[in-house]
Amino acid sequence: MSRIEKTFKVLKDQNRKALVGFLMGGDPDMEASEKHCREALANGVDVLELGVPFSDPTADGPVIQLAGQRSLAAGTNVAAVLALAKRLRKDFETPIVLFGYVNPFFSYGYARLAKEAAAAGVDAFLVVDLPFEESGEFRQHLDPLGLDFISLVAPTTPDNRLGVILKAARGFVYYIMVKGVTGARVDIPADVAGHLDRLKKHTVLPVAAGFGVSNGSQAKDAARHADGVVVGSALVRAATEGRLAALVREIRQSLDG
Amino acid sequence: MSRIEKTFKVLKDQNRKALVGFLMGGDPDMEASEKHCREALANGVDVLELGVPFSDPTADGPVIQLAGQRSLAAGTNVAAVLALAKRLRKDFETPIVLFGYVNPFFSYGYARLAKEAAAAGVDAFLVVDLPFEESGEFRQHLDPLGLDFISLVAPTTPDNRLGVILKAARGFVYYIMVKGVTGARVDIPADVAGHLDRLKKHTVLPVAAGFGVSNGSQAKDAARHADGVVVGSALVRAATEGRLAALVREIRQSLDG
Amino acid sequence: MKESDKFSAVPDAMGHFGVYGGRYVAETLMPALIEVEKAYAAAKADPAFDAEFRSLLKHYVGRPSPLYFAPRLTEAFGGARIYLKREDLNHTGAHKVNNTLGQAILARRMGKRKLMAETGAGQHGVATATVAARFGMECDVYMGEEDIRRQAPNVKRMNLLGARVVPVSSGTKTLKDAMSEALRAWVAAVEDTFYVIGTVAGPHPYPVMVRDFQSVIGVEAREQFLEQEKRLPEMVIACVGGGSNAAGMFYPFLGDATVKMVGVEAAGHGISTGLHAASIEAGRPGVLHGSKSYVLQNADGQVNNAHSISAGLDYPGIGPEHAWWADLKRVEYVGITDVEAVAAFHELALLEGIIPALESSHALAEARKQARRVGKAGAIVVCLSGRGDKDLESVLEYDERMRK
Amino acid sequence: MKESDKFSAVPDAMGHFGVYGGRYVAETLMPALIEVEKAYAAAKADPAFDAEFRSLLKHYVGRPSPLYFAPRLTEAFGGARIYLKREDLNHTGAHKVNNTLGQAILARRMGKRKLMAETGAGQHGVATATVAARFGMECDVYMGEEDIRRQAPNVKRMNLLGARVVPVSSGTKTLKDAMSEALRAWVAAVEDTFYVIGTVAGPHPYPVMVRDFQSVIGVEAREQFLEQEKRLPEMVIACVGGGSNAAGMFYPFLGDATVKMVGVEAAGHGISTGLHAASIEAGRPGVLHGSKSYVLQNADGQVNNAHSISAGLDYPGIGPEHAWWADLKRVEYVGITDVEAVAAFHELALLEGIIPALESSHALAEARKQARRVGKAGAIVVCLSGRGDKDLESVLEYDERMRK
Ligand SMILES: Cc1ncc(COP(=O)(O)O)c(C=O)c1O
Ligand SMILES: Cc1ncc(COP(=O)(O)O)c(C=O)c1O
Repeated sequence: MSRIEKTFKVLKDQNRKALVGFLMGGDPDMEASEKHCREALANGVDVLELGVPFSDPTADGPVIQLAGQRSLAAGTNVAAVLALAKRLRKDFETPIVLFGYVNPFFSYGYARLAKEAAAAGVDAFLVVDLPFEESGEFRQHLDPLGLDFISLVAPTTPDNRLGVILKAARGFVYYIMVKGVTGARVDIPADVAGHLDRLKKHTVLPVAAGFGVSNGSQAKDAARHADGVVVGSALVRAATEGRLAALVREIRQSLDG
Repeated sequence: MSRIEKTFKVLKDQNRKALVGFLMGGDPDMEASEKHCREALANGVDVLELGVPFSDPTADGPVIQLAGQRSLAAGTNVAAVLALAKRLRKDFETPIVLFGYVNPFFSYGYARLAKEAAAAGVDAFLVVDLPFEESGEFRQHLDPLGLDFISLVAPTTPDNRLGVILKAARGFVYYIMVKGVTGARVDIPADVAGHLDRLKKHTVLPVAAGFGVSNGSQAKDAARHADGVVVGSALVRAATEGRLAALVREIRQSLDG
Repeated sequence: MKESDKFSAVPDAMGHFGVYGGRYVAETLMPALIEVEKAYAAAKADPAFDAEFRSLLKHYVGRPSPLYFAPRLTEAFGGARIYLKREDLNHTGAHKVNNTLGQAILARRMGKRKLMAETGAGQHGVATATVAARFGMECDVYMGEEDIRRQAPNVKRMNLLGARVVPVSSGTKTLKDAMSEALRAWVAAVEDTFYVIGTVAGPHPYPVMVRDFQSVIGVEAREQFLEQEKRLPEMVIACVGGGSNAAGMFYPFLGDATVKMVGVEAAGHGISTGLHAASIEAGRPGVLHGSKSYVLQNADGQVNNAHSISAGLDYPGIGPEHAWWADLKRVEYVGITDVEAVAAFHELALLEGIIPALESSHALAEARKQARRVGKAGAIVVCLSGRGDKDLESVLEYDERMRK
Repeated sequence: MKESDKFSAVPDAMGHFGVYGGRYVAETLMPALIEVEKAYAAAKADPAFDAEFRSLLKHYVGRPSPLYFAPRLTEAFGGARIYLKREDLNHTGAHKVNNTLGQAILARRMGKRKLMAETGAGQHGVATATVAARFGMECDVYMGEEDIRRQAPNVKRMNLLGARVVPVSSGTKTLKDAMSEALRAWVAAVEDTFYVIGTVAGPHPYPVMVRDFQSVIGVEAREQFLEQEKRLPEMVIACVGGGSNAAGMFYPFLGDATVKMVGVEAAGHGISTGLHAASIEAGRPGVLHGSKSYVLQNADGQVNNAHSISAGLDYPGIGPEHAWWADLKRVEYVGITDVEAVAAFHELALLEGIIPALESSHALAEARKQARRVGKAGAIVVCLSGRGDKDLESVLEYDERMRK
């Protein structure tokens, strides 16, 4: 059983929701970034999404854009994030998902990337701009090594498409709650429940809902119909402001409470 | 015999050349202008060309343009110049030619203009932008009153055209020595003699050569093949600088010497 | 004489349209004008001249310009169907080039190696500099110092095209003075230089020659309208500065008695304020820049300064043929104010995605007024004489001032 | 498979040109892209769509644009006869409007009430704002703050046309970032908004759709050349930013094996300096803004900033079909530096009286190099993709700097 499967299974057995936390690898530099990751992992993040920075993050809002820019300015690249994952893996069994845009991965070479990621203890990849139709080549390199390719589903995804995407899904499914870029929002959209129910008809995999969750009460709200929530921009901002551990604990408690 | 005829006849009998002097009527105001005219007449001008200012003097160089602007700014119009001519006529028998552009004359009305000009003691009109072809209507009003319409001839005027223009000429003929606008120039063009000889074949009228004469030696040069010279911009400038009488005397002496 | 013959019987041999027109210039220029007249008559009779002119109009200028039915403008005006004759799509952005091209070909035939022109907004200057470059001729453009300041981009264009822009500092330092200065300069350079006049004004043969070169506008518009609507329009409207786009548009329709024609002068701040450029409405016959026509002038026959937000209409005279058409009442001449023109400018941009020249906006504003009168069953053809890129600054500044 | 069939067999159903193209976007946008793809396929099959597109190209845009034989340029280049395809004469002054018009008609068919676009120099923004006004649609144009400063006149034009210019402050604040921001904004507005992409880049179906809309350039040029010279040209040259004017020009000639084709990228200060925009010459395959193609990027796959004096070429990517043509060697891609382009800019203005866009000047500079190689017996067709009024300032500033 993979780390991701195990994590969701354990949580399910405990009737708890997963907290999927995003942090940008190398933001603002590698040392601080590693500290933040360890803080997040130590305080209750169940799955770590570790961002690989990209110069043109077309699906990200200002908070993650700036995190990526800081990281790039500090010289971060794919190899450096792999190394970070490897160091984290030494001390944590938490699943690690590398999160990014396709070009740095493509540029690194899928074959080499898959091999080194597996060796570093990475569990999965989530590539924002690699939709199902274009993901075949990358998956071919991931599958044999037991690395999951996380599928994204949006409120705009129609039923027929859901079926196709979810049939090939691995690990867990990432449900994008809002039509928009990443970034903290005030309200969880009203239609989330309906979409999640619709989604559940097509998959037995756990579903994590994300985009726009910024605090404990929102997390609880979003998690109601899902198996977990993803918190990204809010964690990144909290890390910048030195209150990462506190926020992770707050969300954790809210989810568990 | 008209004043113009008489003037040229007397000069010819004396083997002297005519000095045709131009001053802008009303420049810089009517009082000063009258003083300048009297100075010019008293010091040896044989024919006075009295300028009627126009807003758009397309054949004049900067000196006469500015003179016209000063005159207009002082409120000069056709009636005022006629009145000036009338005052001058009281004390001088010198021929007076009203010199200007057609629009102020046309606007004044040719019939009224001719009548009042004759009454004021004006002898002729020289209208820069009223070439032979367009002059018929104006002439119809001038002829019965014995007012001459002075014809202009240019170095560009071809022979066949010379014939037509000069057949209708009255008083004297104004030969424009240069291709260009009014204004003092350094040299008298080399081809003047040839053009004047050509011209003489078509007319028995006296010929005055003008455009570009600014001092005594140039005047003498220009007058060699003509019956007189026209001096305009140089007089206007001299008037501005308080040396009008001196310049008129210099030219007079040079012409007579 | 048939109605239509009346209009082709003018001008007479001396360039007179009734009492208007003619040749009021210094004798030094007369032979040059006669030379241009003869050369033009010969060119007109020479199929090779026409062939070259047509070919360059097609391949260089981009003619025919479209006759565009403007559905959203029509709807907004609430009456007649509005068609726009798209001179804005010509090379250099206005109708001016039709004429400069014709004159440049003629100048080359005459063996001249240099062109000169006057310009106000710079449109005619650019169009002349353009054809001078095309034919490898030198080019001097006379432009008032005030206009050089106001129309800096067009000065840059002329320089890039290799022309020399000669600053004119006399008088009000605008178009009227630039034309006066150009006439002065021509006197001195008359032997090797062809003076390219930019509108249907000036001494004979310019008014008739420019009208002929610009007639391609009306000839095309008439054919295109017939093709699109299978009949003739009820009305044709064009703005009138010197009157070249209007003359080119109207001339081919003169014989069509059912077609009403309206020439639109710039009424500036309003006729009553004296700050306008409405020569026919508020001027009287006089002589300016070589021909007799309606002129804005004071009681003494001194020419007044014109005023219009549109630099291309900001001229105190008008072509003599227009004066004649006005007296015959074949064409009606009306005034449109700055305010009305600017409103029409915005309206066309917002409704049809076409930014018109401020000059052309005067014609559009008049079309708005006429649309209901003509009615939904009818159609109005408006000459969109140029594009408005040159006018962005003027309009934005104007809007800014109005807001205050 | 015949040579010519090879080129019409792409893209595949997923928008792939060989290994290039495709659809690399967030899942949220995938359904919208599929919707556009289906709507476009339906429109393509509908004669009414084609009829409306053709009619507006003719009456609104002013097509066909002329194919102009440039005699003085030909003489100066000393070799092949040079023909210019005059996209500069189109409404709004460049080829961009061919495409925005097509997309706007499609958007209206799809019931969208709002258009959005990215822009660099502002040409595509103006062309989109224009058609939005024409169809009464709202319009947001995303533009980098740096470009808003540099291209102020185009910002004014867009505002006058009723569009909202949205400043983009991320990254280098130029075109690349404007496009990223536009994609972000589209994610949030995807249901009522049609994203009008300005070149043959972006996710499927944009590259093929934009190429189809722009193909009118090559179709006309081919016909016009056949009519004028009774044969095909030896060479066709076009500049390549994203590659839309080039794709439109080349596509109809692909099957003509004797016609050599050259795409001209901006070599900026020179390839070796790293300050350029030559994606094919100096980039490698990668994914940017939704499709796979040649991309300027560092060793880590981070996209580099492009550099060119010409804002319209200043983009680190290129359309995927070009990448494919380059690999197949059907089209040769070369670089022209800022210096060479500016020289060609001046040369065309001075010799032919046409002020070209700086983008198009790159193609002209390449034509100068190729003219002798092709030889006097041959002919080169150059796509003059736009007019240079927008570039006066840039060129004069550049000249000023060079003089120092
Ligand atoms: C676009 C445009 N329309 C009209 C005019 C007015 O000239 P005309 O009355 O000779 O057509 C001008 C003059 O510059 C112009 O640029
Ligand atoms: C005149 C002109 N030519 C060329 C281009 C480059 O675009 P593309 O390569 O898509 O034709 C632009 C872009 O703005 C342009 O304005």
